[in-house]
Amino acid sequence: MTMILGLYNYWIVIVLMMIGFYIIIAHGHLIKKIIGLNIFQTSVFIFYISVGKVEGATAPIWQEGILLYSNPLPHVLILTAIVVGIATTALGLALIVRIKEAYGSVDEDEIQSMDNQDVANQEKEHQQC
Amino acid sequence: MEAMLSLLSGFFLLFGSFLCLSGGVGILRFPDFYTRMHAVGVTDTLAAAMILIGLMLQNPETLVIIKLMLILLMTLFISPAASHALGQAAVLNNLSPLVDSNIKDLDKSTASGDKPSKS
Amino acid sequence: MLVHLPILQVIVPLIAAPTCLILRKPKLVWLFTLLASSLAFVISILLLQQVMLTGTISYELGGWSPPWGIEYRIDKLNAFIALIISGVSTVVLLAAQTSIEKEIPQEKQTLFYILYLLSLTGMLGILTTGDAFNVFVFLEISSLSAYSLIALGKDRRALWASFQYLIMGTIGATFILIGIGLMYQMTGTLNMADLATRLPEVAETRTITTAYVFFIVGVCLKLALFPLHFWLPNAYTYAPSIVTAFFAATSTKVAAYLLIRFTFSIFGISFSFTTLPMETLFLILGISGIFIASTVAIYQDNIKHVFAYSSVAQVGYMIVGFSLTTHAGLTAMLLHMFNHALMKGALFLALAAVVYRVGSTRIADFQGLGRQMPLTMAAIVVGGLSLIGVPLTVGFVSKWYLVVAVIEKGWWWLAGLVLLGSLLAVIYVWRIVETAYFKAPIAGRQPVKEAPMAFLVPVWLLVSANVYFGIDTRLSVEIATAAAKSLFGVAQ
Amino acid sequence: MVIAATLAILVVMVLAIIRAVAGPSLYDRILAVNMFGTKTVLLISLLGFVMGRPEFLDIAMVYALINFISVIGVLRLSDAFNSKHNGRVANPMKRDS
Amino acid sequence: MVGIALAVNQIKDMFAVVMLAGIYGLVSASFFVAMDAVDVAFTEASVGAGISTLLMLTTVAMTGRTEHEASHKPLLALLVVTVTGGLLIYGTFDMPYFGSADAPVHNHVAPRYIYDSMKEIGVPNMVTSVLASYRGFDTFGEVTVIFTAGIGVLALLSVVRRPKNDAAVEAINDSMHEKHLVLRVVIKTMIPFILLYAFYVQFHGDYGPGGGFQAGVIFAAAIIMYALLFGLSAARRVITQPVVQLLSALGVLIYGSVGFVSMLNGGSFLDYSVLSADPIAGQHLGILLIELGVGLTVASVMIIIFFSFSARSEYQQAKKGESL
Repeated sequence: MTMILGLYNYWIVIVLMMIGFYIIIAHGHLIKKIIGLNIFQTSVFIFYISVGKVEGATAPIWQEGILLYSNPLPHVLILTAIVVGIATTALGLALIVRIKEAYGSVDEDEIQSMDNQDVANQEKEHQQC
Repeated sequence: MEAMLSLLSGFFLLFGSFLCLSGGVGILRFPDFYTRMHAVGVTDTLAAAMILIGLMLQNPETLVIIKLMLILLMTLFISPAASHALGQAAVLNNLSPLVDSNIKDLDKSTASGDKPSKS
Repeated sequence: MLVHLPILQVIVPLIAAPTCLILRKPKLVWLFTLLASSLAFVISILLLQQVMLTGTISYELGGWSPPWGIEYRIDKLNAFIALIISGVSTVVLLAAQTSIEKEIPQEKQTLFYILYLLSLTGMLGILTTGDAFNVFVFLEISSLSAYSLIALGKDRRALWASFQYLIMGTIGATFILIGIGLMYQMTGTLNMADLATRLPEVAETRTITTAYVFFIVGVCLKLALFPLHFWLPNAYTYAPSIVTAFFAATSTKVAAYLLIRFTFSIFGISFSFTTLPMETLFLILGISGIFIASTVAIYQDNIKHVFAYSSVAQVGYMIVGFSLTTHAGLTAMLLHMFNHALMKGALFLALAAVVYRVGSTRIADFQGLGRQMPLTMAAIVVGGLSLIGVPLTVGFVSKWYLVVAVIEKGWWWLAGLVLLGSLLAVIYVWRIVETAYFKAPIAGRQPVKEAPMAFLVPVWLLVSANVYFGIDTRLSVEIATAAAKSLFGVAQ
Repeated sequence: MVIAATLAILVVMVLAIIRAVAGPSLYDRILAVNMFGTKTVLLISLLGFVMGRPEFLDIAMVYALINFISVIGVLRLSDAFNSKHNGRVANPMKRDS
Repeated sequence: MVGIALAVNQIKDMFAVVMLAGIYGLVSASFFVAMDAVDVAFTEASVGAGISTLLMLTTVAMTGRTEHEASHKPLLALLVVTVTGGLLIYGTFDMPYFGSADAPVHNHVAPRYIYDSMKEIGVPNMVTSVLASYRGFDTFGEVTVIFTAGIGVLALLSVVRRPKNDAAVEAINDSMHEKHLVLRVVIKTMIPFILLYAFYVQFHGDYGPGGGFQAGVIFAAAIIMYALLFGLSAARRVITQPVVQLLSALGVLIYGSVGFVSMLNGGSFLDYSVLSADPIAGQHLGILLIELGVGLTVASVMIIIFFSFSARSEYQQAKKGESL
């Protein structure tokens, strides 16, 4: 019982992570993949922050009379990680925009089949010459 | 004085919560977009104001009160503007309100507002 | 300034990158990039010298002693790999200007060099840092720039390849982040040396096992170890040629470094290989990587694809060396990292020259190139021989050490398999040689000229390095042995 | 009292999420998101008082701001979207205004 | 949150999904507040719920709204996910319990940050002192990451602007004016305050939540808001592309040069104590400068990213207009 109470927070985080992860793998829509990635990463952030929490403590901003603070280090790490996350998201979305322009689709399977088409076309071209 | 303040603050907070809840019920239970927007738009601003005032009366430091005032001001600016923009956008995109004759139309209109694209 | 060398190693290219944005003129930026990269190369030479003489160097960033502050920790292993990477980067850059001018539109060239520098920064940062979270940050710098560099390729498939790489890479990085988080949770520290001392206390816990697994899976995604290699072939094939040459020679090395660093110096051998059956798993993956990737390589029509799959196979060789968990095996792995960088750098750079002249790397377009571009094709042949492992090339040296290490362990069958893998390499290299030398040029095509000097010089620099280190093995072997020894020294 | 208000707001947030998930039209969702945003602002302010560190109202302010920006963004972009995909098909209301 | 995530999984309309993702960001930010991580909540609110939602919306608007039915079987994906999740759950069993104060995390490195940072750095916000000083190099890396992203997006999306397109775009903007009159007025009044607030966040980061990154985002948000309502070209007139690029480079350079100066003063890289005779004053100066660098880079990169996206979308529209 104590174990459940002590760890339930982590379990929820893990469930979230896995949903995000599932979205990344299972969905063909590229933007959805990026959103899944976001959810996945955010859940990892939540995990880190949970690690830094101390029961009964308060935010790590020094104030007269408060003795117990939560651990600031995970916060710092996650600040950095959030920035990394937004950077990745922005880049991924930029890629999606270009993919849409080039392929006219944002669906994984369609793009894949078009790719194979490309290869086949090249072969044909080559055989002609 | 102290008791008076806390009583007042409690009153404001409760009233704010009540408004909030009624807005929440409204957004969930009302039949179409415009009525829902009405429910939210009306209660939201006032609820926020009530709760913020209630917090101000909790007697914190000056800086905190100033910040609360700022938030209040911002809500007063933002909420109506957002509601306005939202309603306007809905009208401009032909989302028709639910009048009792056109229950059927509702499906159509929501479909037009929510139409999946072909590309 | 000598004290500051570890940090300068990373900071020089990092600061150079935004400066490029101010300089703007592509030609100027190229010179500047070249300068920064060669400076990094010089620094890495100096560092290696220093490390060989005095042992591990530690540099405290911000003046805070570890584990509170971030520490830079240079030992023989990472000094060695930093040398490889900055060296290859400099040589590749020599050819960059000519190649880029043709492959990338004018207004994006400056951005290209900036991204290139940032990517170099990221890799060097991963190598030199002694802090687990810092690894993640620099990993992201190098990968983000890598995604954009790959997407600059002309073909639209470059975009798709880059996107796939982005998804895979980010999953990998997030896994690494989870691994680091779990380690941090159990030990309360992020400093690598500190982690190494504090981990054994909690090594028995399930959490640490999970941390290790996540970290390794993340790294293997980046490493393109066999079942996780899907992103690599397309990314290498459709990226601008220079980028391919740079990444093929460097990026897997960095991931391999992370694998070694975390397995040996942080988790420790006893944990990695006795608590978990990692070596068997790696052995199986390595061997299957060699065979499957080589076989696939044989059936490819695009030479860039061929060599990309061969890269996956070469990663397999490294992993085999790694999984032996002996000193000799590790030496072989390090040597192979060094040698593979040399040969793949040379090969892909030569391909860049072909792209410059012919505009394609399909195997059919190679017909008759043996006579039209003799020097370039000769370079490809030497590189290919090295890939096979013919004596007098570097490929032979590392294969030799690998086989010796395997036999030392008494696994004769494995030695046989390694040699068999080389036979597969013979087949795909031979296909290229055959088309280039023994088939008549395509009728009706304008005869192409030999590649310009800007390509030939760096290509032949790398090729001669291939031959030189194949004959005079003292330097590379000495360093690799010392690095391997120091790793086992730390671990035991 | 503060805690009671917090609870009430939490309940409302759940209601808003239900509406956001259920839709049906795009504007319903935007409305729900907007409402959710304002409620979050209030929640954060209240949380500051619950935890006894009311200095953190800065965050609430940022929320209010960001919420507004995202609503504007959604509207603006959904407009662009609709006009793009409904093409130049006559849209009388739009012409009038 | 689980509910939202599941809904994201199910719903096919991308607009709805993006908005739910925005809510997800808000919820997680509230969670961060409850977990005492105010700085993180600050950032997550402005990034997860604000900027990234906006970017996603722009992308959705450019790529279309619906998702096709998944054709391939998600069984394999489910398997992978279950294995990973199972492994993670397995890993949790030996974890120290949530919130317990005697976990190793709280006893090894952290106490120095908590109890000595006031003495050593003199900044009440421990997150700021760890971020900017103890682990200042990580933050340098972070700035570089964001700079990389800016350059990457620029490399991917930048378009050569043709004057012909401008006219068409201008026309669209004019038609917008009447429609958005109310919003325009509201926003025009608000923008100065938002900018002021951004500066407050920037320089108050030592004492409360906030700092360069958050301030940069807020600053960028104000500009983005302006661009949304007054059209891109109007915003571009206020802040031109070369200037933003220059500023983003400048931010990184400021950060780097602080490091170099401390190196020249005899300390190691980013050792602020040597910047001034009094170490504490030196730390203050250093933190101030690097936060400035962070703020500059973040704001300008966010603006670059957003401008690139919307310029691309205008470019697409103009192209479509030509072809019609």
